[in-house]
Amino acid sequence: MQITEHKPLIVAFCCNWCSYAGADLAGNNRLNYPADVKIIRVPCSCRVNPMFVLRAFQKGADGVIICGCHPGDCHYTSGNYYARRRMAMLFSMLDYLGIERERTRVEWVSAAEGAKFSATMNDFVEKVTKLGKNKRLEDLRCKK
Amino acid sequence: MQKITTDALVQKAVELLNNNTVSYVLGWKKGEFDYDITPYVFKDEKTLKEEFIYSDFCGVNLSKYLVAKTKELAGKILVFLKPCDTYSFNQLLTEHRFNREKVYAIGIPCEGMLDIDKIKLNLEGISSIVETKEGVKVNTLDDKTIELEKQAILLEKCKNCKSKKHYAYDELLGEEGDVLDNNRFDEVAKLESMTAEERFEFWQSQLSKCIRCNACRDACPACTCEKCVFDNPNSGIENKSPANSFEEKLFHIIRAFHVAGRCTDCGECSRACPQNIPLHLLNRKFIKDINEHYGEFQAGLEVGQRGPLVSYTTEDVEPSDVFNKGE
Amino acid sequence: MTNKYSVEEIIKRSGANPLKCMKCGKCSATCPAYDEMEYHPHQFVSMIADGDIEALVKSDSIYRCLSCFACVERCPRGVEPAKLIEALKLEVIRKKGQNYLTPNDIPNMLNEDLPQQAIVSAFRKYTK
Amino acid sequence: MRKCSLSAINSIFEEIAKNTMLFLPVDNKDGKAEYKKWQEGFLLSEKLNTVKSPKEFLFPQTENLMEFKTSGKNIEIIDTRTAKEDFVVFGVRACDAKAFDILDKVFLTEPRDSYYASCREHGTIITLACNKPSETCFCSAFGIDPANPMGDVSAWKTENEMFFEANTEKGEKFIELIKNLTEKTDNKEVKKQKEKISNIMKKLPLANLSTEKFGGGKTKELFDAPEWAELSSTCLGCGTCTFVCPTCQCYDIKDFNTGKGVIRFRCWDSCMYSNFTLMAHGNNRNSQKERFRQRFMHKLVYFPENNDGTFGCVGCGRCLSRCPISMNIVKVMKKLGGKTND
Amino acid sequence: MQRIGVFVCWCGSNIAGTVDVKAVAEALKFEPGVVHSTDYQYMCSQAGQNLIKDAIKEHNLTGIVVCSCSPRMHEATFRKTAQSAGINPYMVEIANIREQCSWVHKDMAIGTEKAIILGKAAVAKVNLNAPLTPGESPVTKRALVIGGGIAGIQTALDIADAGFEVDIVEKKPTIGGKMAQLDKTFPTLDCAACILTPKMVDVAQHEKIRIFSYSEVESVKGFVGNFNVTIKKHARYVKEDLCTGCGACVEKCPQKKVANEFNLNMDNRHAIYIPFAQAVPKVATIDPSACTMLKTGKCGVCSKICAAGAIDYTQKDEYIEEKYGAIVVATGFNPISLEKFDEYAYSQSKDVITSLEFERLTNAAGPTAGKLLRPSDGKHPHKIVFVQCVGSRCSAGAEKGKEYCSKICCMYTAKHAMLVRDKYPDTEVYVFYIDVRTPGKNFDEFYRRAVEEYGVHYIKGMVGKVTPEGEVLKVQGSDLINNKQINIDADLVVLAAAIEPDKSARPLATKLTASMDTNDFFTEAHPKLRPVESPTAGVFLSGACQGPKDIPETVSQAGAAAAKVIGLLAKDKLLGNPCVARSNELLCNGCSNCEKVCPYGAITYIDKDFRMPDRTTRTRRIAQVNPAVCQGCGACTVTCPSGAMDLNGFTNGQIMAEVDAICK
Repeated sequence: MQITEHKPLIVAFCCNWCSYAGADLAGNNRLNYPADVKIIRVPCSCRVNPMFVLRAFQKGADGVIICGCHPGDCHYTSGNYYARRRMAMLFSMLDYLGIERERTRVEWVSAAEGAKFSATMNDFVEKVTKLGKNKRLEDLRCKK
Repeated sequence: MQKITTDALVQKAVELLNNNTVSYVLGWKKGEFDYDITPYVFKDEKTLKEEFIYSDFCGVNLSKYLVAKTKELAGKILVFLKPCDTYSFNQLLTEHRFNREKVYAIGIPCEGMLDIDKIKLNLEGISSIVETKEGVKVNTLDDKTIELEKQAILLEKCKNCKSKKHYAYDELLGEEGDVLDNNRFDEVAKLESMTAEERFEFWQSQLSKCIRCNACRDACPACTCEKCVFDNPNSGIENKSPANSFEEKLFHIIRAFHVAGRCTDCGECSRACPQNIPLHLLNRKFIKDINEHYGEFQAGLEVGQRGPLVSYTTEDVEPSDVFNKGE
Repeated sequence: MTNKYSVEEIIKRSGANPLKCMKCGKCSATCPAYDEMEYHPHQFVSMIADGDIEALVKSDSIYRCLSCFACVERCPRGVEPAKLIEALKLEVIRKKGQNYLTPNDIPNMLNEDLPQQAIVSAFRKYTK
Repeated sequence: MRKCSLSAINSIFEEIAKNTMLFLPVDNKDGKAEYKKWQEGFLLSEKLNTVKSPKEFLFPQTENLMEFKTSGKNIEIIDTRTAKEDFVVFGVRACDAKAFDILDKVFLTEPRDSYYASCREHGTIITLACNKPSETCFCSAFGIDPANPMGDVSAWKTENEMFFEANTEKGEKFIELIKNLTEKTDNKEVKKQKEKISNIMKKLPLANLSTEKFGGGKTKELFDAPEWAELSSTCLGCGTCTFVCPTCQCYDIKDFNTGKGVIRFRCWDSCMYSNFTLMAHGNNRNSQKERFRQRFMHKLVYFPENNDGTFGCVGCGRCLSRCPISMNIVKVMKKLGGKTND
Repeated sequence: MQRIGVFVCWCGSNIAGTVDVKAVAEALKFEPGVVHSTDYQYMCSQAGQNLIKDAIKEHNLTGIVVCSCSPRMHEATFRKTAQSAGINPYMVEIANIREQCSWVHKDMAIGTEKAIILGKAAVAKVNLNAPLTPGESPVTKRALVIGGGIAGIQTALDIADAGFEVDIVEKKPTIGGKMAQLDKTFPTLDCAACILTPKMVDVAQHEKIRIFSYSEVESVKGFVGNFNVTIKKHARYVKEDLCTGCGACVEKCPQKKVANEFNLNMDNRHAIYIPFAQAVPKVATIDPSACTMLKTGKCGVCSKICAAGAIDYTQKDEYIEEKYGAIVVATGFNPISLEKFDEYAYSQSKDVITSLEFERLTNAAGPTAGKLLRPSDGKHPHKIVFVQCVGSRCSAGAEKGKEYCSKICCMYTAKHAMLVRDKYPDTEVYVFYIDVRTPGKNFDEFYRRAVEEYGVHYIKGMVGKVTPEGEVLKVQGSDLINNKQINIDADLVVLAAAIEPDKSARPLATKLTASMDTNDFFTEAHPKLRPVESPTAGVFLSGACQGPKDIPETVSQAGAAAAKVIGLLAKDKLLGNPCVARSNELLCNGCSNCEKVCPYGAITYIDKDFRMPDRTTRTRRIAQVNPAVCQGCGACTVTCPSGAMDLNGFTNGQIMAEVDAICK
């Protein structure tokens, strides 16, 4: 019998000014990370609505990561501070509902941190792969 | 503490109505039985005298009605507020949801409201309920009498009352109480200390009861959106029924998130739920997290407060560190 | 008897943080017992921060601190040197298994100008 | 008529469950009754009735109708219906059984609702007389006798025994199935039990609730009644009453894009909702007063008008106990029914 | 329904090496809305762009998806391409299949699969794109400078010289600020007055500059290009237009015992006063807290003496409303209060003074006419101890003092020490320092001269205690290099007090909705790249209100702020970023939470009448976004529970469509 490892689907929300540029830098430096990571560009990490995170899980994502400028470096001065509170609260709530903690993450990646972006994604994909399929926050209708 | 009587409230209301201080009285109206009390807008002395009631079954928080009623009605409205209702009152004012000028608020004491559901767990077929010192005496249709202790039949929200102190009123009737020590986060802490599997099982079994009647939302004084995202076909997440366990969670997570930092923990959600889902445990989780990570915060303590999710400090905890407890 | 002292333990016990020091020397500028000491308050902090405390442990300087807390009061960085030295002293006394001061030493020290309270407090300080 | 001792009831359940799914009210963790699929060890609840009505068995809250798939610019329509299994619902009260008749009138008249019909065909309803009607019961106002529940099989419980009588062909089959576990009997015991029940019924506080002022043809008198404004003035607009109601049958049809296709499904809707029957121009009932009025006018006037006088309410009392602000059809009937027409 | 064209770029082999571009173009052909899909070697080349333009015309395209390099690279290019072919530039979306696909994945199959998904996401987004047009707003060609110190003066002059009108609001009776109080300036030792006062005269005489002295900003409304400011002009009881500044009234004023704040209360002035000889405007001011006439109604000497008839005891505070296109904050600094620093005996001894007091003591126009005399007894000091970092570099949350380095103290202390040794070679000068920080042109050389040429004793260490004993000040300090405690019997102790933003800055920041850090310094729009702009559009920062600065730095920042203002005022219209938030007024319930998270103060509320479906009219409070101020971060969109706030270009619907496409 052949066992195929579950290929996770990761949605990464990256702020335009730091993390998206950091992802570009990872590309420039050819720092590989799994193709399971798909990036969505948002102006700022504070643009990420909990609705988007849940939507991703509903439609079949196995992990969601939000990347923004380092605290203090937000292009809009304070966006990532709000994002930090919101996501801390949201992820804590998901944890409270018994959803695996490793499926969600917030990471601060600057435009200069291509290496960090790549390393973060490698690590995140690995952790989510280990968890296997997202059973606790899935919408079976989308899994056919 | 001297219990405030219906008569005292009626007398006050009639006085204010007759001297034209107010044109309407938002209060509670007697029902068919002793327990099915309905919020009601009284307009005249006669109805007030005949039908107004303030009893142990007046759990409904009247604050939210002010949003609609102050817009709908032309004159000033007298509203009776129990201590916990005053938090909602302030929070609504903070969010400019009604015009304070149009309201005359009277703070009234509350000794904890009763849950008819809990009474009915003990018996079916009630002919009357009489309040006693220790609780209630219930007479049944088959002519039996059962005595029940108050503590056992309190509404969920009253079991862990946070305050007997009023934070907003124009006038206070009866004695002012104090903020109480309470254990309202114990149940949250208990859940936190479980394993993720256990928590998942717990919430799965609770939320699967949801019939999406929206009673929690519609009773919630923090849910005063002109149009809820779940009712708005353009919002992208509109839905009318929980098609599966995901949608059950989606609704309750988003709702809890939307009221996070604004929820005063008035407990109306759990009281309104026809399926007895302990929804307050979701809101309390947020309140507990906020208290622990961003400093003690009680929504509705005063008008104009800045909520914890619309403020920040540069030293805030990282989302990954919020998890570093339990398990 | 081990003569290894855990600097981490000392720092933890003191509740102070020597890394906050900006080496301004105000502690030593303030210290009324400065001239009695071989190593001075700013050196205490620096030596503990560097983990280089052998010389300090052997030195009598640690018993010269009056615990007047002037250095704590004046330090602009909130380093609290006196607390560090207090913690170190306690560690030394414990490790050596002997008190720096015994009841027998007291009569020789008595001095009319010395308030009794000081003796009691010193006794408490130098004794396990 | 057949009977068995109460101690044998479990073996009857076992026998039914061998062949088909069996649902019956059992006590849940909250101390309330709830219809559940029977498993070994489940006991029939002693409670008067369940929080949710059994209409779900015929008309589920969410029901997939079909699926679409697109490939390129083509749309493929897929019928996702699978063969329904037979099932038995045991312990349905007289009011809820009557509610099935009302649902039948809606779904089984032309155009026939094939989804509903299929559930109806596969289901056998075994009713159980109410030994202890409660203060919230007012089924008698609608001509329902809790001592004489209908359904495919009627059942009565006495102190020690359970009695069964078939009303339909399906019912006969059921009786046949449990033949070996029951014995033939006369209806003396049952008669006694019925008397007991009707004595209680007479004493109920809502025993004299009158429907006189309601029914077909009363639209003109009631539609513009000023009482609607105050009755609805504190209604929250939630859907609790409609969703616990055994006769509310409105639904919405919606599409869900799974990413791999589109599922078209229907789900319960509530006339209390502001987005009920939302149309391109907006809503035809804009205020909570209008929505509130619609619900009760439908049950008390429009429905009987179109269905030979049958009211759309069965007096089960669920809305009385579940409404978060305790507003309900009884209060509406009393307020409007007390009005003199001149 | 959109008509979308998809253009897949090879980027030579950069993309085509790992992604089967033909397969991508083929796969995307069947996505909803796509009517044309093709590939090309270099889409950003002229030929590639022409390919897009032609396709737009040929296929009547309404939306464009370019699968290519990062949008940070060529989004602007392709937007221009689209625009030149007649479709709205915001109908273009880029799928980043180079940096985030071909360059990070090696396997062709995997790369191609991901590229298709990224392409689908972009198509899904474009399907929901709407044409966006940047908003326009007019610009009032006048600037307001708040603060009339060297920062404000320089900014005003630079803006005015470019031909724009400038108003300076100064809360003191004269402009000049701290620099007017200084004696000499480092590192060149020019006299401060000699270089400052000509600039003050320039300001006074500049036809484009108005000075509102003795005035404060009362309120600020509006936004970039269109501020409405109310200025409160305090009553000075002297008609500015009549007063000639002759000073006769000052001489005759019988109330002579008023502490002279200009000399830091080291001497007295009269109740009617001109702060200093070169004051601008040179107009007398009556101090209402000291004037007998104003307090009791008896006196009137100045009125009698004034030949010009300028005295007016009935003057009232005046409010002036003016429109501005830009606002420059130049509110400056003050030394912190040293009352809590008991160890230095500042409150106990008159001979322990701050460095600014020392400036006045050595200033020829100061209370001692420039002679260095002890404040206590007027004797010449022979031993002076300077203490640096008094209240600077303290730990966070300290009861007294500031966490930051005040930056200017090292240099002015070197200057003071040098000046003393120069004028009075018989005086011993000691400087206690923690570090000597001299980054700046000719700064370290200056400090070394103090040590090497003037023989100032620099002691690495800190003063622990100053005890006044008779005529001397016993200074106990540490000398860390020699590892000893030293005691000096000093005649004068000079404390280099930390500096802090002026107290008026905090309320002003609130009025401007400009943000501040925990120390009350104004925050920059970006700490490195936009250091003279505040995050609030149209508000600029000049001088020490943004952080401690010396004069050369202040002047250069003042010039930079002026350049930014000129750049703004030179425009007739402001074109906004169209990707801004918008509020759906039918959904908004006016809860004010979005306003709280907006870093730019772009959201305001109005009461608006709505005709309800039941034909009644209801007034509701609703949010409005000022598109000229909004920068499009989206913080408000998530705060809004009803989804009334959405962000153009990144709408909830667009982002969810991308999520859906990716998760398909």
